[in-house]
Formats: sequence, structure tokens, C-alpha cells
Amino acid sequence: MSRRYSIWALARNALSHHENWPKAWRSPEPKPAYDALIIGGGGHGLAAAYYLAKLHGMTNIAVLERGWIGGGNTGRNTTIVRSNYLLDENAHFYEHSLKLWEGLSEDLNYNVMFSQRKVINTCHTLGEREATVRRYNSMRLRGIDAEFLTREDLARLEPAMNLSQDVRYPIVCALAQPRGGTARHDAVAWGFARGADSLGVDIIQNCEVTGIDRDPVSGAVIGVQTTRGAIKAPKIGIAVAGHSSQVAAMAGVRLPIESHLLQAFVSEPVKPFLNTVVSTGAAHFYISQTDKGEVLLGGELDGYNSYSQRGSLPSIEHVIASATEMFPRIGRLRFMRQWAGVMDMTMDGSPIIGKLPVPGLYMSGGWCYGGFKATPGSGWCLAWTIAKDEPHPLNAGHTLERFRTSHMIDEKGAGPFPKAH
Amino acid sequence: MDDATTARPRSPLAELFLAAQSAPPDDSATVYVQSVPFVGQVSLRGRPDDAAFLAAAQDALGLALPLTAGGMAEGEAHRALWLGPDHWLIVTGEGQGPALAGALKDRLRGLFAAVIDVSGARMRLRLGGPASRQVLASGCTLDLEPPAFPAGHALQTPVGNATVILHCLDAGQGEAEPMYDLYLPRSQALSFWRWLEHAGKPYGLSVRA
Amino acid sequence: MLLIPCPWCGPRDETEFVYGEAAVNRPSDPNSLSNQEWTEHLYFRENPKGEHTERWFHRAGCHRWFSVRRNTVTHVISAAWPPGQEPKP
Amino acid sequence: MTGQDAGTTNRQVWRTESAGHGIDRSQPISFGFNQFRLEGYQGDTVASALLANGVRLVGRSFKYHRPRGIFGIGSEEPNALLQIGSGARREPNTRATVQELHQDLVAGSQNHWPSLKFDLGAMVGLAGALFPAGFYYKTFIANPKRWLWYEKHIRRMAGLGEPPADTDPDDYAHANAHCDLLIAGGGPAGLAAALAAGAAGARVILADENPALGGQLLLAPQRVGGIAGHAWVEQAREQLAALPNVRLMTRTTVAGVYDHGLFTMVERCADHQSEPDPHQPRQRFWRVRARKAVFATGAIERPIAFANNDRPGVMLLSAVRGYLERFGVLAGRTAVLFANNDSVYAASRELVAAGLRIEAIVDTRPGLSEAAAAAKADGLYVLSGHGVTAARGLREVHGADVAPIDADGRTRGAAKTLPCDLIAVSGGWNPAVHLHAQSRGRMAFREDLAAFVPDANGAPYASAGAANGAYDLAACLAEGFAVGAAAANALGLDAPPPAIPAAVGDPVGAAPALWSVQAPKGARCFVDFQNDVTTKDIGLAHRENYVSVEHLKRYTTLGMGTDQGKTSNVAGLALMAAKRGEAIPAVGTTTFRPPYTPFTFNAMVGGQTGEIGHPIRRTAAHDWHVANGGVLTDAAGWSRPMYYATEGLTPQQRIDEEVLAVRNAVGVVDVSTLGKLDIQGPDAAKFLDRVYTNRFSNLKVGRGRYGVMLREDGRVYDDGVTMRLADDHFHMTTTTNHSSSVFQHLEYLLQVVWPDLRVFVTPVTEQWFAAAISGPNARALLADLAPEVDVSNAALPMMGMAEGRVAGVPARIFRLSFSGEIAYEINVDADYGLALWNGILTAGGPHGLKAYGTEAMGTLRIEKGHFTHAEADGRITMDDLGLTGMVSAAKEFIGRRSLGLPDLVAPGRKQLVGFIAAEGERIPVGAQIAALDDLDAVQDALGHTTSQAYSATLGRHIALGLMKNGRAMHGRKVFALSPVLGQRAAVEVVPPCFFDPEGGRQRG
Ligand SMILES: Cc1cc2nc3c(=O)[nH]c(=O)nc-3n(C[C@H](O)[C@H](O)[C@H](O)COP(=O)(O)OP(=O)(O)OC[C@H]3O[C@@H](n4cnc5c(N)ncnc54)[C@H](O)[C@@H]3O)c2cc1C
Ligand SMILES: NC(=O)c1ccc[n+]([C@@H]2O[C@H](COP(=O)([O-])OP(=O)(O)OC[C@H]3O[C@@H](n4cnc5c(N)ncnc54)[C@H](O)[C@@H]3O)[C@@H](O)[C@H]2O)c1
Ligand SMILES: Cc1cc2nc3c(=O)[nH]c(=O)nc-3n(C[C@H](O)[C@H](O)[C@H](O)COP(=O)(O)O)c2cc1C
Ligand SMILES: [Zn+2]
Repeated sequence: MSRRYSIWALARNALSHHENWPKAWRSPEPKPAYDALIIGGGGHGLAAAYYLAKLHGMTNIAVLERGWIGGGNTGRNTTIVRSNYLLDENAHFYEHSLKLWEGLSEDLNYNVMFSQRKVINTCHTLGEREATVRRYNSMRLRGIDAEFLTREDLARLEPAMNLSQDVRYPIVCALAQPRGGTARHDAVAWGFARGADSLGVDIIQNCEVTGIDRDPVSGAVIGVQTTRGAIKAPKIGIAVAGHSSQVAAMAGVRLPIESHLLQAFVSEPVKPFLNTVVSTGAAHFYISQTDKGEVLLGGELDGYNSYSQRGSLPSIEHVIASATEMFPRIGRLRFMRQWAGVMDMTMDGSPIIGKLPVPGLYMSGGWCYGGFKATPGSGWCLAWTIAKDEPHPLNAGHTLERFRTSHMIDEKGAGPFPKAH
Repeated sequence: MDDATTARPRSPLAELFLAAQSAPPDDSATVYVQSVPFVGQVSLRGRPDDAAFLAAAQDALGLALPLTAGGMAEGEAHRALWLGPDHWLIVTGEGQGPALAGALKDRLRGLFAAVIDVSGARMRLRLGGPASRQVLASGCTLDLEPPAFPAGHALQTPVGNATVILHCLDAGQGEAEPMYDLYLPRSQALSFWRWLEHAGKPYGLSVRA
Repeated sequence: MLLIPCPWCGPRDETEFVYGEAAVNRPSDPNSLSNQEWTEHLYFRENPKGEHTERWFHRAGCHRWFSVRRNTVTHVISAAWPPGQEPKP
Repeated sequence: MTGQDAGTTNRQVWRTESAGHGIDRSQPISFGFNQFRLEGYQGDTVASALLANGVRLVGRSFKYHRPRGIFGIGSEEPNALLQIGSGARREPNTRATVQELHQDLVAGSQNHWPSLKFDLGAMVGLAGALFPAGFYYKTFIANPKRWLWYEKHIRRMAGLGEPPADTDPDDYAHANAHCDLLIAGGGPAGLAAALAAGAAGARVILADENPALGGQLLLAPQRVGGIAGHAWVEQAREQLAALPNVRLMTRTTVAGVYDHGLFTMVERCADHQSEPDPHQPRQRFWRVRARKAVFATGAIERPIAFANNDRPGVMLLSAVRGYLERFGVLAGRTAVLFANNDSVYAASRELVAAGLRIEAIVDTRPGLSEAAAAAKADGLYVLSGHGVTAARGLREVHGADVAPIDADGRTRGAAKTLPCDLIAVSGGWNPAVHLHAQSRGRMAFREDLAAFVPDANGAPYASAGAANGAYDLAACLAEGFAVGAAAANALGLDAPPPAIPAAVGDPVGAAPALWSVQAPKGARCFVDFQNDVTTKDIGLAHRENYVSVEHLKRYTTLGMGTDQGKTSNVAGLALMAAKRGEAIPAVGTTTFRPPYTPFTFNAMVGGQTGEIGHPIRRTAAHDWHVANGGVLTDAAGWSRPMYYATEGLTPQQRIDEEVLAVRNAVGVVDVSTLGKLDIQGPDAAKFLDRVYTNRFSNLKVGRGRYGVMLREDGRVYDDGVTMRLADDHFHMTTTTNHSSSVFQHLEYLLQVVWPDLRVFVTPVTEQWFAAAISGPNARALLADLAPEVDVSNAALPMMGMAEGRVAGVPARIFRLSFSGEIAYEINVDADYGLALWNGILTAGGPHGLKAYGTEAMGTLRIEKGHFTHAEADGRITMDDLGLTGMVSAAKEFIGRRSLGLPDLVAPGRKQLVGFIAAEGERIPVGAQIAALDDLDAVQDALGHTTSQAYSATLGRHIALGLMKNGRAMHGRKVFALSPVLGQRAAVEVVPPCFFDPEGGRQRG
């Protein structure tokens, strides 16, 4: 039976009680050696493997995942996809990523439910309006879609929004990226995994990398130690998000990264009443409603280094207080589950995608809260960099070396304080 | 026009307490607030390991500065509240801030110390009644029950939506009702009042002039 | 929600504090450092998974900065001490 | 008989004559369900009342829209989710089993169209074969435009209930508490723990989510201390209530376990009332810091899956029992009891006694246990080694197919159909380990119970009773007393030896692992009722390699519903373990997360919205601003007037007036919001030298200086004027935005970096009210206001200061200027702020004084080219701002080391410039600067504007901005574009100061 997914395949399989579906990806034993290894089976690692195989012909490669694929931040984010960045390096990179998203379901033959339902940024003071308009104007000059929304527009788009001027932070206006939206987070990991697997990539779960082996003379990487034995490879890409510091340290590399806690939570599911993704700078939260009906909310970092992956109270209390003010109707919905992810926060809030100062070692990390939207772009750029041993122009600015020259890609201007980005 | 007598101080909650003057007392209330306006307040800084400073301060104030968190010392004319290891709030009579600051400055001249009249920086609100502790606790993460927060204890902590200095006058054991002084940042007094109104609603909150 | 033992005030709720950052010490003579060394100080961090020494500021209390040793996985705090002193459990 | 037919008039046909100690038959309550008016009693839940009225079909399922009834009796309920209330009080997805009945309660079923009985959505169910787990991932694979269209329709099908129609009218509250011991659960184990610790004098909080204490003792007839279980509960309650150190809380769920002994609880204060008392909160959110905790949360009975096991009329056995015991309701007329353990035999006796006809007891275990033999001897039809393979019926059960099965649930013979309207199932129990797991406790698997129990090793808190795997009543009590006493002892208290009462509970035998009975091909056996996850879905997930329990969960959505899998998770992972050929513990559990049961967002908000949640800071003159037309804005938490509105003038006209008043006469502005720090000590000057780029140690007493601080990375951080009051005493101002962060920064430097410096920094922002008067007439006005002060240019020059009475108020007068005019900042004790302000206004009339707001202030500073945080956006250096002259080369200061880093001296950085619009053109806000005058072109930006204004002084629109190599661009004609607003302007690049660049006016 064909491995392709479609409504027809589904109908055919229904006749056989769905007993003939093949594995979405295999679970092979690791081989002793590969041409390249990707550490980290999140969206980024899987995407890198997929593009390496598909675009660069490197199919004798493996993704090594400590736990289950997609169980890191890929599986715990608020799924917002957008490309509304101010600074050059970021704007071009994220726009490239957004374009990849637009073809992703078809490319992977896996519905990642990429829903371009519009991402709205509300503004609550004139100063905020000015800064946001500036950012969206910069997008338009770069050819990226962006629009201004009046309060009347908002009333039409989000009838549940409180547009009264009688609240603590009344809404002045909003800006939006119509092509922004959400995607089904798990499907992204699974779709890339299935795609990569079908091109011959080995996806190896429950395989934690515990060491990186280097040639004593050249210093170049030669392989890794894992909980499932040693594996050799001349090229290694790291895509482990919150664990970037630990894995890079295995090769003696220090990073300008701290790991912080970011939380999200969902309400019980209800019938759809939120249509877009809304985020706000003033009150620091973002909200959308999933296709299953839960209201999905996230906010700021908890503010101290943490690997706990466990939710706490103060930050979600703020989020929910602000969110009920903007969307009073959610107040009587119920809080159903909270969780957290370990964010790889860099000193300037922008990622590092490129070569590390060890021959054969590459990384994509430092995604801060923005890495889900970057998934295809990050994988694409990491794959390019690994295959060609040099960065693509899209990620040429996102080097580790920029921290040596103080070339900060600092969207917020917050300075070298990871928790502030 | 530049007659000193025309310039009158004004409390940030002036309106509220003026209104209370004309309203009949509410007997069903189990919490009350009372304004104790314009108390003189002086910020005093000095190092706790500086014996000369401590002695001079004691001499000037007629009380020994408390040296641990939560500490409060009461003299004839003033109170000293511990704010930090090198920081005290000296509370004195209405309108007496500048005079006390002057006297302290004189007495501490030549020592490493800082004296600032901060009478306008915080307003004092007195909160009392049988439910007063519950109302405070609804917005305060400290343990306010007597062994942990006895009468005479004072410290700075967030209550509701403001960071206040909280001073327990009476822990309300036995027959007595609990009573607290709160020193509120002036600019936030009205917002704090709105919080207090909400927190006190289930208990009945009344204003005493 | 953390309960942070301020060396002066005792345990207080996390919300009373401001998190500073990892307890890195400012080099006493920055001008003697190479760019490499200075940017190392500015931007690069150990980021341990486990015991972490960091600084907190008691914003809503005694206005003191102090050091805390906290496990970044379990959040268990094993020590807190004033600047310039030795860790006290 | 279907409930809907019976319900039109109240007959409570399924209420028994006697049993039901939880209801008060003397207090009937009338309530609505869909279009029916029904009656129940005080003490009922909606579920017990519906059952009493014979109503079985209460909702439709999430995905397949299958008819669903009431399954459980507590917060574990996966099925009976109703919409309670209407309009703004409408609350979707409320468990009928938890919601207490009150007069005129309105309940409605959800997730169907057009009606509960005839739901077109059920077509999905009929075509169910097309909708296996993960079906969306395999279909509608399309470009995003088409997906958006599909999605719109798909979304409508999901989501269960409707969100409330409007803002919640009810009030909510917060509470904080501290205790020695928090006990979650008030069943026998929890009560025993409270008795032990309470007697020892520990501060105890005991919370139970039910309206009454007692747990399972209320739901099955058991005996404690020689009396009925519920009577013993009442005794224990009275004993505990008499202890001042014990707080008993019912209707209170322990929802979450957090770090360092923090627990959250949600108290439902008014959900059992028709409408909350207007002064009381509907719900209260508790944060409890506890030194110790005991989880006595009981165990949750688990079902065994069989075909169509989701039909209304299939229920948990303990629930059926509980409805009888507590509410006097029989959940059916003729039942098949289906179990793998002995609790079924005790239950059968009670049910028979109450008049239920038991068609058969189907016991999966081969052979007869003692209890089974006894039941058989009593004449009950016991089928051992059998299983129910399928439920018959559509909208409710009307039969059970029963067949012999083996230990794995495979059928071993033909099925026969037994007529019945109730199938009560018990597959054993799972300890409610949720709170233990939330606290990072590990889990151990007990083979005898086929269940996960808390692993006491390394666990931060104790578990007791059924939550700990102790199902026997006597063991529950003993464990409760033991952990209560142990907690008290650990706290240094003396716990008296407990008097453990004798107890007679149910016989508890082992419940062998049996999760599902083999079903005919094509039939559906539900594991997760709420999310419609069947055994086949689990098989499919396995087949497709979603074999990790976490993948299983996410691929099938098992356990992701509002019940978070309370009755389904363990079965789901056990079935996956079987497929994988591994032991259950090897497969593991998914992660338990807060909350234990969902609670309203508004409970967590606790009314802390608006100004209560985000306080507003007001200056002493606030009321004047409001009374005089001030249009307010938020500035770092402060409320400030942007301008003073006047009838007949547009805002811009009004701002122009304010600006021109300053340029031509005099204006006054409230500048109290600036951060102010008092800096004293012998090393104060030295300290400022290290903090600012320029020098302060050589500043004369009585004079001020403007300073800029950098971040350690060399970027501009904050700026302001600092006055030297005495040799060792300075008054520093910071920007409004950074006032608290600058204070922290300075304290950091003093306490951590340079502890040897003898300096005290004290925040005094709150102490000072400050008004700035500026304009050519400012000096004359000040002379009127402060006759004792010599205000001449010689005595009070630019950056000078004086002390004296202003408008009768003792004041510090600083002469400094943001507007470029002669200006004085008058600082007074904030209590006298309004007096000063009024004094200025009164005296100002003859001088042409006008009050101005932040907009005019902004315009004035843009005309002068002063930067604010709009320009110094955190990426900008002193050189970018053209302020290299302020950077002392001769001293060390924070940020200096970074100034030489390559990026800070790289060519092509953006530099501060001015833009002046062509006559009649208007510079849009937030504009990009570009070479082409085309709003739609893709082009490189040359820079951007940072702030702009109409300058009434110049009669032109002007802006400040940052431009690549800006200082070399003066004179260039470029365009300021705002594509999103559809606005543009031709502008010329000019130096950033537009007015009086030599500064003669302010010095004059
Ligand atoms: C609450 C929250 C909300 C967010 N919201 C958004 C959003 O709305 N939009 C957005 O764009 N981004 C968002 N993000 C960020 C986004 O989720 C991440 O940046 C992105 O998913 C990172 O993907 P990844 O593949 O790099 O990392 P991950 O998905 O975390 O994958 C890394 C993998 O590496 C594995 N690993 C770690 N160490 C090892 C080792 N030694 N050996 C082998 N494997 C290892 C981990 O187990 C993990 O599976 C959010 C994040 C969180 C936590
Ligand atoms: N026959 C059997 O096989 C069997 C099996 C298990 C239990 N039981 C019986 O159940 C009883 C067990 O006693 P127990 O005290 O351990 O449990 P219990 O079930 O009697 O009491 C637990 C209580 O905790 C409450 N609760 C659960 N989670 C909560 C939370 N997060 N917050 C607040 N309240 C919460 C429940 O609503 C319940 O009232 C005994 O009577 C025992 O005989 C019998
Ligand atoms: C976009 C999104 C939607 C989610 N929706 C649900 C949901 O409907 N029900 C649920 O129980 N959990 C939901 N979760 C949370 C997951 O159950 C889980 O908590 C999260 O993936 C983190 O994993 P962990 O809690 O196992 O650590 C959702 C998570 C995400 C990222
Ligand atoms: Zn402290």
C-alpha cells in the first residue's frame, strides 16, 4: 500500500479497519557510523535532517533524540508562526521560514494544519503604536505583508475583544500580519520525521548524546557517545534548544545562552469564538484558540534560569488577569492544564545558526520564544550549513562570533540580559 | 499670595476621608480604615556595624535602632521601623518631619549617615477590626498570624497592589481586635484603596474619618 | 513559586524579588582584558543544569542584593548569602 | 424508558423510598434541563437529580457526537458535561456530577445540532471509520488557503460547550494561608490524619472538593467505630471543628502543587447557590504555603472497555452504589454488574435491597471467590470467567452481551444477550496520585492492584489511604492516623497515640489487570470517553509507531480532555504496553500537571483586573489635570496628561497652543514622574564618576550637570540631570521608565561591585512633587512666586539651584531646561504638590501661563533634538547620538570597556539626525526613510524616524530619526514612508536640533 496520505488512502484503509497503515517512521537500531548526525529530535533537528536528505542528498544520516521526538519545546509551544521582525537578519530569515511553511503540508504530504488566520499585535499607548507601526512599516519595505487595524477592524475580526476605553490598558489600534497564524505543533515534528524517514534518515529515539568525540590532532568532531553506544560521524549538528549549553559543552564550546522557563496553558475546549492570534506588548500575553477548541495562552518567561519544565504561578497569573481583561468572555472558562518549556535564551534574543569553533560541529539554537515559527527555516539553513560547511546568506549574520564583536541582533534593545528578551 | 498659611498639605485620599466625615458609621463592618495623615517621616541610613552612628542615632531619637528584620522600636516621640540592614524609617508627629530631619542631621554630622525627610513619600492608613488580618492576608504572602507576625512587628512587603510598610499594632489575641498601620507609596494610594475596597467587600469595610 | 531566603528578611515569596543573573563577578580592571576576555564576561555563561549561583535583589523588602545557590532542575535552594561572604546553607 | 419522555413532569421515578443520607427530602428544588422542568432535593447534584428523574441521555461526545450519559459520581466524570446557567453566567463543560443542585438552576446538554436526540453531528460517528486517530494529519493536505477553508468548518464541530455570552458578572477573591500541614482529601484517611495532627496542635488545613467531608464513606455503607460511616464522619468533623488550629474546607479542590511548599486551592463559595450574595465571591483562589502535606485523595474506579461501552446506562459500579447510598437514586431498573474484584458483591446486596433487579454478576475472574460464592448462594446469577463484550442499545442501554473470556479479555465462547438498562462496571481502582506526581514524586507499580501508587522514596509529601494503594478501610484509617502523627512529630509537636476506630469496609481483593474485552471487528470500545479514543485508536497509534505513551497521548488525544484522563490514562497506557509486549511500568505514565480538576480563569484572576491589578500612579496634581481637561496616558505606570483638551480646538491645535505658550510666554508641566534618587556619602562623587560617562566630581556645590549612563555593553541606558546639594550629597533624576531599574543597578554596584564605596542611595521619587515652568516669562513668574529667592541670572544661572519658598511652600528650585527656554524645576514635598501647582497657576495668569502636557513637552524636546528612549532604543551608542563629547577619556565608568568593541566602532552605524518635512507635508508616525517615493516598492530602508511632531514654532512637521551614516547625510532629500498607514512625506535630512542650536534662549 502506498505510503502517501490522502482522503482516498484514508477511505481505502477504512475498509481494512485501518490495519494496514505503515509506520510513520521506522525505529531502527543505530548504525555504527553515519555521514552526519543531528542531535535533537525536535522540529529543528528533524527539519534539518529532512532538508539534508532532500536538498543536499545526504541520506546516510541520523537524528538522535534523548526521549521521544517532538517532546521538547516543539511539543509545548503556543504554535504562533509569523515573520514580523524589525532587524534585517531576522526579517529575512523568518520570512524565508514563513514561505517554507506555506508549502510544508504538501511538501511533507502531512497536514501540519498551518492556519494563516492572521497574527494581531494590539497597541495600548501612542508610544506603542508608533514603535509597532515602525516595525510593520519596515516589513512592508522588505515586501512582507503587514496591515494596520483600527478598532473598528478589530471589532469585526475579534468580536469577543473588549474595545472599551474604560479598561486599564485600552486598545488604541493594532497591527497585523495576515499571513501569520498557527500550526499543529506535534504534526510538524511527526511530518518532518516521516518525511526524513522516507528519504532514508534514521530517527533514533531514547538515545541521549552524552559526549562528543574529537580528533586529538585536528580537534574536529569524529562522533558521539550516546546511551545507545558510540556513533561515528564527521559532521554533527546540534539542535537541542534548552540543552544547547550542555551539548555544546561536550565539545568544549561555551555559549552566550541561558535556559529559562516559559509557560503556556489551555482552557477547556469550547466552541470557536476567537478567530485570529492576538498578542499584546503592554500586557505581555498571546492568545489563540486551537482547532479542538481550547483557548491557548502564553506570556513572559518566569525570569530565572531553569530546566524544570514545570509551570509556576506568578507569570500565568499575570497572563490570565490581562487576558480576561481583553477577552472578558474567557473569564468563566476553566483552566485545564499548564506546562512549561526550557527556552534557549541568547544574550541578544536572536538565534545562533551556523558553524561552531570546532571543525565539523554546527548548531541551531538560541531560539528564545520564537523558534517554532523558525522550524522549517532553521532546518533548511542548518542543513545548508552542514552540507556546504558554510552558512547560507540567510543565516550568515546569526553566528556565534557576533558575540565577540558585540554585533547584537537585539530586536528589543534589552541588552545582554537573556530574561529580558 | 506667598503667605505660608495658604499652603496646605493634601492627602492623596483626602476626598475619601472627607466623605467619611459626613457618613453615618457602619456598624456591620468588620474592617475599618482610618487615615492618620501627614505623619512626619524621616529616612535614616547608616551602617549597623558603625557604633558611633548607632549611639548618635539613639541619642538623637531616644530609642535604640532595631537591627533585625521586622524590628520596631518605640521612644517617647518617635518610632523607628527597620527597612533594611542600613535603613530605618523614623515616624514622628504630624508635620514634624523636617524638624526631626534637621535635628538628626545635626547630630549625625561627620558620621557616615544619610537623613532625608520623606514625610510626603508615604501616607499612613490604619486598618483594624476583627477581619482586618484576613483582608490583608488576601493580598499578602507573609504569614500574618501572631507567632509569625506579632504586635510590634513591622516590615516592608507587597500587600495587594502596592509595596507597603506593614506595622502590626495589635495582633488581636484574646478579646482584642487586630490593628495595623500601613505606609503606602503616595502615588499609589488611590489604587491601593481600590484594591482594599475589593478585598474588604466580603467582610464589610468602613471608613473612619 | 519560589520561596527565597533573603539573608536579612528570611524566606519571602518570589514575587518580592528581582532576579539579577548568574553570579558572575565584574572584572576589577576591564581595560586589562582582551576583547575575547571581555566579551566572554559580557555574554558567555555556564548555564548549568543543576547547581547554579545567582543573584537576587529584594525589591519589595530590604533592597539588598544577595547570592543564592539554587538547583535549576529541582529549584531547591541550598544556600543564600550576602555579597562578599561565604555561602551559608 | 428514556428520560426525555419521563421528564416533562417531575416524578423522580428513580428515587428510592428511603436511602440517601445526603439529601433533604423536605426541601424540593425545581430546575431546568434542556426544555424540561424537573425536580430534585436539596443535597442533590445535577447528576443525581437527573438520574432521579430517569434522565440518562445528557450529552454528545466530542468527536463522534455519540449519545452519552452519566458515568461517574465525582470530578472523574468524563461524559456528563453540561452547560450551566445562561447569558453571561453560562458555564460550559460543567460536570453534572459535581455541580450541586440549586433552585432554578438551568442545565443544558451541549455539542449537538439541532437537538440532543437528533444530532446531525452524529453523521461523523456513522462515518467514523473515516475518522481514526490522526485523521487530520492524513487529509486536507493542501495549500494554506484551502486549509483555512476546511478548518473553518472543522472547527465548528469541535469544542463542546459555548463560551459565556458576555463579561462574567460575578466576583472572585484571592486568599493566602500558611499551615503546618495541608491535607488534600477528607475521606477516612484524610480525616484520620487531621485528627492526629490536629490533636498535636499542628496548624492544619484539610480540604475536600466535595460539599461534605467523608469521601467514600458517604458513598457506600461502611461502619467505623461501631456506627455508620457517615455518622462517624460527622463525629470526626465536630471534633475537628472544635480545634482552633484546624481549618476544614469543603467545596475546595487542591488544584496544584508548586515549588517550596506552595499549593493552590479553589474554593467554590457560591456555585451551590442560585446567585452569589452580592458581597461574597463566587469562588476564592487560595495560595497555601504548607510545611508538610498529606495526599489522601482516594482512588478512582476504572472501567473495563467493551463494545459500545459509552452508551448511557453504562456506569462505574461505585457511582451506581454512591447514587443509591447518598442520594437515594437507583441508576436503573435491571442491571448487569461487571467486575474483576469483590466490591461488586457488597454492592449487589445494597442494590438488590433497594429494589434493583440484577440480571447477572459478570465476574472476569475464573472460579468463585468467597464473596462470589456467598452471592451465588443468595440466589444471584454469577457468571465467573465471563466478560461483557458489548452493550446493546443506541441512546441508552437495553442489553449486555456476555461471553466467557480468558485472562486477557479474549472471548472464549459465544456471547448471549442479557436484557438490562444498566451496566455497572468495576475494573479495579487507580490511586489518585495526581498531587503526588505534581510534587515530583515518583511512581511505583503494584502488580497486585495493577495500579501505579506513590513511591515514598524521595517523595516530598506523604500519601495515605486509597491514594497510597491502601484500599481497605481499616488500613486507610490507620495510615491516616500514622501520617498525621508523623507530620506533627516531624514539626516538633507531640502527637498523642491515636485511637484508631474499628472499621468494617468492603472486602478488597486483588483486581487483576484487565483493561478491555475483545470486541467484534468494527465495534468501538471506548477508553477515553471524552475525547472518543477507542482501543482501535490505540492499536493504530501502535501500528504507525506512535508508541511512546506521550506520542500515544498526542496522536489520539487520550487523556487530554477536561477530565485529563482520570478514568482512562492507565488503561490507555496498559493497552499500549500490551501491544508493545512490555510491562506497564516500562511504558510509564504521561506527566500529571496542574490543575487536578479544571477551575475558572476568573478564580485565578480573583478580581485583580483594571486598576486593582495594575495600579495607577498619580501625582499630587492629578485631580487638577483631570478637572482641567487633561487627556491621560500611561507612562511606566503613571497617569500623565498628554494635553489639556479645550472645547472647540482639535488636539493638535491645543498642543500647538501649549507649545507656543512655552516659546512665547511661559508654560508649566508636571514632571513628578521622573525618577529621583538621593545619593549621599563621602564617596558619592566618585561613585557618580563611575556611573556616568562624564565627570561629576568636579561639579560645584549648588550646580547640576546632565549625565548619561551606559550599560556594561556600551549602549546608552539612561540619562538625567544630577544636582550637587553638598560635597557629599547629590539629587539624581532618572527617566520615568527606568527609575526603579536604575536604583537596582546602583545598589548592585554599591553592594556587589564596589562595597568599599561609602554611599547611600535612597529612592525619593514619591517624596517630591515637581513642576517645571519654562518660557521667556518663567523668571518673572518665579520672581512673583518666590519673593525670598534671588532669581537673577547671576544668582540662579542655567544648571544652578536655590532653596526657598515657592507659593509659600518650601522648595528646591533647579534651573534646567528640556524645552530650550529659561526653565525652573520646582520640587516640593508631595503633600504640598497641589498647593504649589495651584499657586503657580494663580500667579501665572498675568505672565500668559498655560499648563502643558507630555505631547507639547515632546514637541519642544524634538525641536531641541533631545533624545529619549525612542531614540536610545537599547542599540544606540553615545557616538550614534553625537554625544562623544560627553564621554570622558580620562576616567573609568560602566560601559567604557565595550566602547571599543568592533561593532560599536564599525562604519555605517545609524546616527541621530533630524528630518524636516517639505512645506505642508506631514511626517507619518513610525516612518521608514527611503530613497524612492513609493509606498509599495520593496526597497532598502536608509533609516527610520523615532519621534515626530508638528512644530508650531517652525510651522513644519519635523522628526528625529536614525539613519545609516546620518551625519554625512545632512541636506539629503529623502522620503518618510508609512506603507501600513498609506502615508508619506518628502523630508530633508538635517542636524537633530531644529531650534536655537546655540542654546542662547535657555541661558538667557
Ligand atoms: C511555552 C512556549 C511557548 C512558545 N511559543 C512559541 C510560539 O508561539 N511561536 C514560536 O515560534 N515559538 C514558540 N516557542 C519556542 C519554540 O517552541 C521553540 O523555539 C522550538 O520549538 C524549538 O524547537 P527545537 O527543535 O529547537 O527544540 P526542541 O523541540 O526542544 O527539541 C530539542 C530536542 O533535543 C533533545 N535533546 C536535548 N538534549 C539532548 C541530548 N543530549 N541528546 C539527544 N537529544 C537531546 C530534546 O529531548 C528535544 O526533543 C515557545 C516555547 C515555549 C516553551
Ligand atoms: N472496595 C474497594 O476495593 C475500594 C478501593 C478503593 C477505596 N475504597 C474505599 O475508599 C475509601 C478510601 O478512603 P480515603 O480516605 O483514602 O479516600 P476517599 O476516596 O474516601 O476520600 C478522598 C477524598 O478526597 C477528595 N479529593 C480527591 N482529590 C482531591 C483534591 N485534589 N482536592 C480536594 N479533595 C480531593 C475526594 O473528593 C474524596 O472526598 C475507603 O472507604 C475504602 O474502603 C474501597
Ligand atoms: C498547542 C497545544 C495545545 C494543547 N492542548 C492540550 C489539550 O487540549 N489538552 C491537554 O491535556 N493538554 C494540551 N496541551 C498540553 C500537553 O498536554 C502537554 O502538557 C504539553 O505538550 C507539555 O508536555 P508535558 O506536560 O507532558 O510536559 C497542549 C499543548 C500545546 C502545545
Ligand atoms: Zn530582604
